[in-house]
Amino acid sequence: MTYAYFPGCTLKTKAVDLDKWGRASMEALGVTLEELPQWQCCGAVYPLAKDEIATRLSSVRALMAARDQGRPLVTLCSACHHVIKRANYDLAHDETFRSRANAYLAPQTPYAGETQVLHYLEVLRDVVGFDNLAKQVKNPLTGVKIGAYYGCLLLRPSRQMAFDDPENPTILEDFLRAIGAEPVVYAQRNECCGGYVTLEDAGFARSRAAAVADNAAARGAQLLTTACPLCLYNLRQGGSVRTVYFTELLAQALGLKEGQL
Amino acid sequence: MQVNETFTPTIVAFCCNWCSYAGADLSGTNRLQYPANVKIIRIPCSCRLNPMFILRAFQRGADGVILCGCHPGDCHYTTGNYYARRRMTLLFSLLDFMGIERERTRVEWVSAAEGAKFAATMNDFTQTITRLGPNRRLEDLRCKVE
Amino acid sequence: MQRIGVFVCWCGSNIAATVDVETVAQTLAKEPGVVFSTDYQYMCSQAGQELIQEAIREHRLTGVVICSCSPRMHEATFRKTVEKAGLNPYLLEIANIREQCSWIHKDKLTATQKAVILGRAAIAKVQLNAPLTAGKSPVTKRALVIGGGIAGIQTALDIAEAGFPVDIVEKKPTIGGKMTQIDKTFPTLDCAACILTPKMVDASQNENIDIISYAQVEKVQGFVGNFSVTIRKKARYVDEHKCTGCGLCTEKCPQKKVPNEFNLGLDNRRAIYIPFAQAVPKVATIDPNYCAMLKSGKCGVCAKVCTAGAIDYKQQDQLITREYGAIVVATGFEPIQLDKFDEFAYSQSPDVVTSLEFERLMNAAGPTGGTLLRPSDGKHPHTLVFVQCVGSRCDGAEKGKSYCSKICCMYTAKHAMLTREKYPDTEVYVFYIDVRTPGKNFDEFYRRAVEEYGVHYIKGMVGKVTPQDGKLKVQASDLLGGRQLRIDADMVILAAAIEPDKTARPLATMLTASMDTNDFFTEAHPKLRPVESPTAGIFLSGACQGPKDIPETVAQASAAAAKVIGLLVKDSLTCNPCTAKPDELMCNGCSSCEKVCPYGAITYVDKSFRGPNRTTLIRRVAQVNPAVCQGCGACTVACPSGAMDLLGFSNQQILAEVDAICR
Amino acid sequence: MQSRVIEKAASLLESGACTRVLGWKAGAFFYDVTPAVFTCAQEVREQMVFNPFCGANLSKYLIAESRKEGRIAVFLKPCDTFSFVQLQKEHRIARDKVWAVGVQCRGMCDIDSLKELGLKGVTAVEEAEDDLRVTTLYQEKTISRKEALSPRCHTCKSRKLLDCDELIGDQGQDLPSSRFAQVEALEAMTPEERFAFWRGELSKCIRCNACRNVCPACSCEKCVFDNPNSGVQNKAAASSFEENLFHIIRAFHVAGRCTDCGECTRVCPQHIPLHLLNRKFIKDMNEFYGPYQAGGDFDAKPPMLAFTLDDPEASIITNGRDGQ
Amino acid sequence: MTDWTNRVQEISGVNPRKCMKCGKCTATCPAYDQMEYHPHQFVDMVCTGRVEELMASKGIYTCLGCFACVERCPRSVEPANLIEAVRLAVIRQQGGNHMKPDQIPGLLNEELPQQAITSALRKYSKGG
Repeated sequence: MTYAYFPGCTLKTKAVDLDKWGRASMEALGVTLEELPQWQCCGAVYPLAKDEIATRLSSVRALMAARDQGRPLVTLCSACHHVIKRANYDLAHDETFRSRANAYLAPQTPYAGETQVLHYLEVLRDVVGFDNLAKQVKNPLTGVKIGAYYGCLLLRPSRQMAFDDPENPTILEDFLRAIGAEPVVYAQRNECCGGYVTLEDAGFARSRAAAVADNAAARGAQLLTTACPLCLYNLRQGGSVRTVYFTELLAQALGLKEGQL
Repeated sequence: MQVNETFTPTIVAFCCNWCSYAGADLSGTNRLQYPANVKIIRIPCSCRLNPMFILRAFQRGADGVILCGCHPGDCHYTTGNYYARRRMTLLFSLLDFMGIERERTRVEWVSAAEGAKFAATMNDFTQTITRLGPNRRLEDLRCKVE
Repeated sequence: MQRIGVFVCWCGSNIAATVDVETVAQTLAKEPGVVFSTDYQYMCSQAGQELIQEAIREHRLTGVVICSCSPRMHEATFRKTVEKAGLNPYLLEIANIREQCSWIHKDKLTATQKAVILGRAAIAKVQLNAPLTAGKSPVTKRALVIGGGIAGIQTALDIAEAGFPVDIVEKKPTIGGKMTQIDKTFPTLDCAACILTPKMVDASQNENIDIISYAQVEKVQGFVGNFSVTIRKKARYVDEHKCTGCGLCTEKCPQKKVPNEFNLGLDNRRAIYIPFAQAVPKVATIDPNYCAMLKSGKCGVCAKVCTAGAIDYKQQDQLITREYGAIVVATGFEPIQLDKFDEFAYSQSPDVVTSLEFERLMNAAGPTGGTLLRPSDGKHPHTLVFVQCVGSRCDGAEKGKSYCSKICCMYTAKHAMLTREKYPDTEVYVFYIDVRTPGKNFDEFYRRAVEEYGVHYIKGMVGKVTPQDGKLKVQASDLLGGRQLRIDADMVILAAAIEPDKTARPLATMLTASMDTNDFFTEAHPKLRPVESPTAGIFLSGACQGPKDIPETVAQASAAAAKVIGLLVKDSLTCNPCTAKPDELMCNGCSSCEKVCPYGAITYVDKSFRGPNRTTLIRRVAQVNPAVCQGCGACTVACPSGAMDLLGFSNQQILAEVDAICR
Repeated sequence: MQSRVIEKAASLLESGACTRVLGWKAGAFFYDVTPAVFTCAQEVREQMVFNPFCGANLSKYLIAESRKEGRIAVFLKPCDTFSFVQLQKEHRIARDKVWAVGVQCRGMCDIDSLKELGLKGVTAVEEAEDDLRVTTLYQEKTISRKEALSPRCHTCKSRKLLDCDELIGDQGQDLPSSRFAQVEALEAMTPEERFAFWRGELSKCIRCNACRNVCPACSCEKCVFDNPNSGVQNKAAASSFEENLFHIIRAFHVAGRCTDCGECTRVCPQHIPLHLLNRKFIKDMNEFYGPYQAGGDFDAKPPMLAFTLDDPEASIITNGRDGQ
Repeated sequence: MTDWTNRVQEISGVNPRKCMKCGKCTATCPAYDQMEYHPHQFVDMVCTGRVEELMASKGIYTCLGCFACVERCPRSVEPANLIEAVRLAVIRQQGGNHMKPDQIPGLLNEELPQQAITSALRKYSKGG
């Protein structure tokens, strides 16, 4: 099965590791991710204002392109996933937005949220299957205690994101188990890392990241993993525990990436 | 189809006594508005609705007919609405097969607690019928009462 | 020729403000057959009823149409009214111009026009009404109570006290319900067991009460006065009559790791068990999910130690069918699952508990012997945080329950007070949205918790609980203090919303009793008939109807019993005369009607008919038992020849209404 | 075949096994065969026929005939036996008063089919294996039997002879049938096209009641349309009548009971394809509630008198190209 | 004179009257200490027409957009949407931008992902 892949801007620059190992691993697992031609920035934040149309349009373009290819749209960056998934939800549920977006972009076939938007992790879980993944692991991360850091954007608001239980998610823990690691469940895994406020108030952002990392460390985590470049940045700036992208762990477990933990 | 601004459809709503008629009462008790075009006929159970009544309503100038009954599983008489469901499903399918607008007939399950659903259903149904315009297809050519 | 009287009610301003009642009366006066038409302020009042009766006599009316509120409200009233004036009560029709007209329309012209049409439909129908006489059906003088909690026990005791036999069906191995798990009761703080267990014993010893425990209702047939109920009594693999309740087997059973549901899984029991010391009936039960003998045929310890020879591994489920005149639903409640609220870390830390679990942790018969200890490490907790309204008062089903669970404010005050009383070294915080304590001596109780016991009541909510370093880091708001609080707590106690027991929904279907969207049973009238279900002969007791505390539950239980007694003292009931009636001349005897009748009211006889040329033809024709027929009308549509019609809702009557509306 | 049928009928009367025989006899024209009751062997030998024009389904007559004194023998073609079973399920026929002789059938012919082949002034038709020898005023011609079949026999669903006391000819099997093709073709039209089709057809109705009178399912003691209490009594005598209502209600009343014998369409003097209404019901019931053949057996519960908890809702209906 | 109260409700699509004043939003807010007015007060102030005071508050720029208040609100009020709407009411005005592109270079460091810059610009200015 081939999926339309939306990498997003950060994955082309600062978060190359998230992208590179993500692609390599999927290929090794027999799933083809084909980068959407001429994708544009997702917009980075989902506009909460009901009257903002233009800022949601680049997501709509990506969604329409995937629809035209007849493929589900896969994202890897949490922020891109959040924005695109919610824009798609609006297209399916908000008639005003739907008609205005269609009027603006004037596609050949009107678009009403038909594209299935999947996060990379969902493909791992539902297409590859964690059982199947476990079978393909060459270098299991046996004994490594890893705290999964979900952050906010993958989970909330759960009504729109419909990704996992927003208060007690399990997908990353199940993933960690599949690659042989020992997941550490800690309460702060779905609390904010400090987000974009890091630009204006780095100190505050660091204190947020520290609270997350400290809680994880206190519960025994030796390593944190995340799907979001901004979370990774904040945790590296303010946290006391080493943080890596989950695709790096995946690639390592599959024997694609050298490295030690 | 042209939307006729002055067209006010006649709509007959058959309501079972135990759930939907009580639901209609509740929407009244809660002062939830729905168009006056809707006139309710009380029947003991949705299974009392004879297709004859529906056809006769259309013959006599109704533009839409809706049947409301207890939700499946909640029939006061245990099983009545299950029979009603089969009968109406087949009847509506036949009407559709004869080219009569599918949207002129509807079945909706409304419980005694669903006053809001009753009002919303009637508002929606009236809108649909208004959009469809006057019933022409189910009037029998040879029995027009002038 | 019909002589019809039309009576238009103002209902004060309820109708008259939106419907021009005078115009309605005048317009309807011109309808064919109408000889009298008037309007009046309150038709249902004494004066209004007299007005109707006078008109019936003066104008020799053959039919009456009342344009008023819903027939569900006053049809019965007006039937009596016309009957007293000598008219058959079924020669009356009501046009609903309040709930279905004046209350839903604002424009007076529109509402008036609609009222006229509704009046016309009623006139058209009443023209075809026939006088009907209600038949009688006998009453089985035995009641069934479903659920053996405090509600069911109280109802059963009261019915039994009045001299009627009553059966309690309880799905658990013992009666007693939720109250057995409660430590103390508010607002008096007497021990729940001390007031409940004597009632349980009373019930078991009362000659009129038969307790069918470890059993569930499987099938319900019939109708008020004449229910036939099939009960599945599950195999407990112990002969109830032989078991002495000595409990030796429960000590010797080698399977020790069975989560003990009585203590909500806070400790373990054996595979053969007696739920608690005061269980009724006090007999052991084998849990087939854990018993090695039942699973693999290897063990048999309990049979070896049982001197009474009560163990029976071959026991089967038993089906009991009994006849009842009335059924009381007392299925109670359950606290909700908390998986949607893991911001409180319920799944992450054993020290986050529900209030019911807290009851067990405080109870002398509980897993800690009545000493409050943290489940995680068995240490004495110093800081306790209570969170109210967990899952109650939510917007929409995906968030939680929309209603207030009603009992949480009081039991939380009780928990806080008892904790402070027993352990003065503790700090106790209660986070509340509102404290709701209507009830006798309730607010005084809550104030004592604050004023005398020093419980910190904080207006605000807990936002996040983070288990870390042996503590529960509670982040919360103090809205009146204008602070965000961060408390290092030892325990967090969640006041989980309550919901109806899961067995209630399928039971409601079997009973054809209606439920609201929250799965609480609906009462026949929210104010005036609070313990009856709209389905005749089905009564409601306790929390199955809505959240209730113990005093309220007991009050409602006795009220339900009074209603049941009122039914069972009657020798017969007046039937609904609006039953199906076949026209034998048209009946084919094809059995279509019989196949759709839910009551088995239709039978067939071979009957002689006069054929052509003085011959006699014998034909099979349908007969309806009017005492059994409930008047749904399923048969009338199944009948291909239209031989089956429904009295009171005949084909012609309904068609006349259709014509009147569509004309 | 004809001789075997006549011999059988005569011998049943002669032996006293039956007092009457229900069969067919020729009418004014040879193709104008009508049902008839014979009371003696001589009558049978003189008048009884069994030829490719014996399309009439005799089951319905058994309702009245089986009530009379003595046993009656009846000759039933496969499709007639479905009606025979269905009527028994409805307690309409006293089975012990009937001696049912199953006659295997290779499809019945229709004079209109012959006319469509350009054969005018037909005076006789003789069977010869798979062919028919047709004599007209002008010529003699041999045609394939297939070409002359009545339209309903092209989509024959079964050659099974159900519940017979004896058979003439072999027992048959269910056949693969494309009987729903026409229904499907209509379903595929737009609602406007369908409406035009049915208005065109039903407006031809003269309310002669032939469809009702021939239908084995329309065998009510007194038809709802003749019942003054039904509110829909016969309007044939009036200047106006309700052709939609009549045909819809008729189809609804026989839904789940109609065996799809096709008699209604065969007898319609206006050639309205009435069986399509019944077939639509049959097709829907098969699709919504599982396959069911009225009169196919004695046990299966008719779909209109049964339900399941998860039956589809009325809102599922979407025929062909309508919908949004 | 702009009717900010209505404007803010329109932009956000939030009905502040659904709030039952439980304070869970404030309890859960990670940016509590940075804010002058806290989420439940936001809702209340929109309800009571005190939007201009909110517009003047610096707290509107410290909302992390983490949606914890939205997720955990028992009444589905969505305080974060209100805060964003108040912020937009400010920055959509002439010269209302909270952050200007020329401020950015001074805030950058080697590791900072551009996602952060784009987000901040989107949140703080109408240019986006």
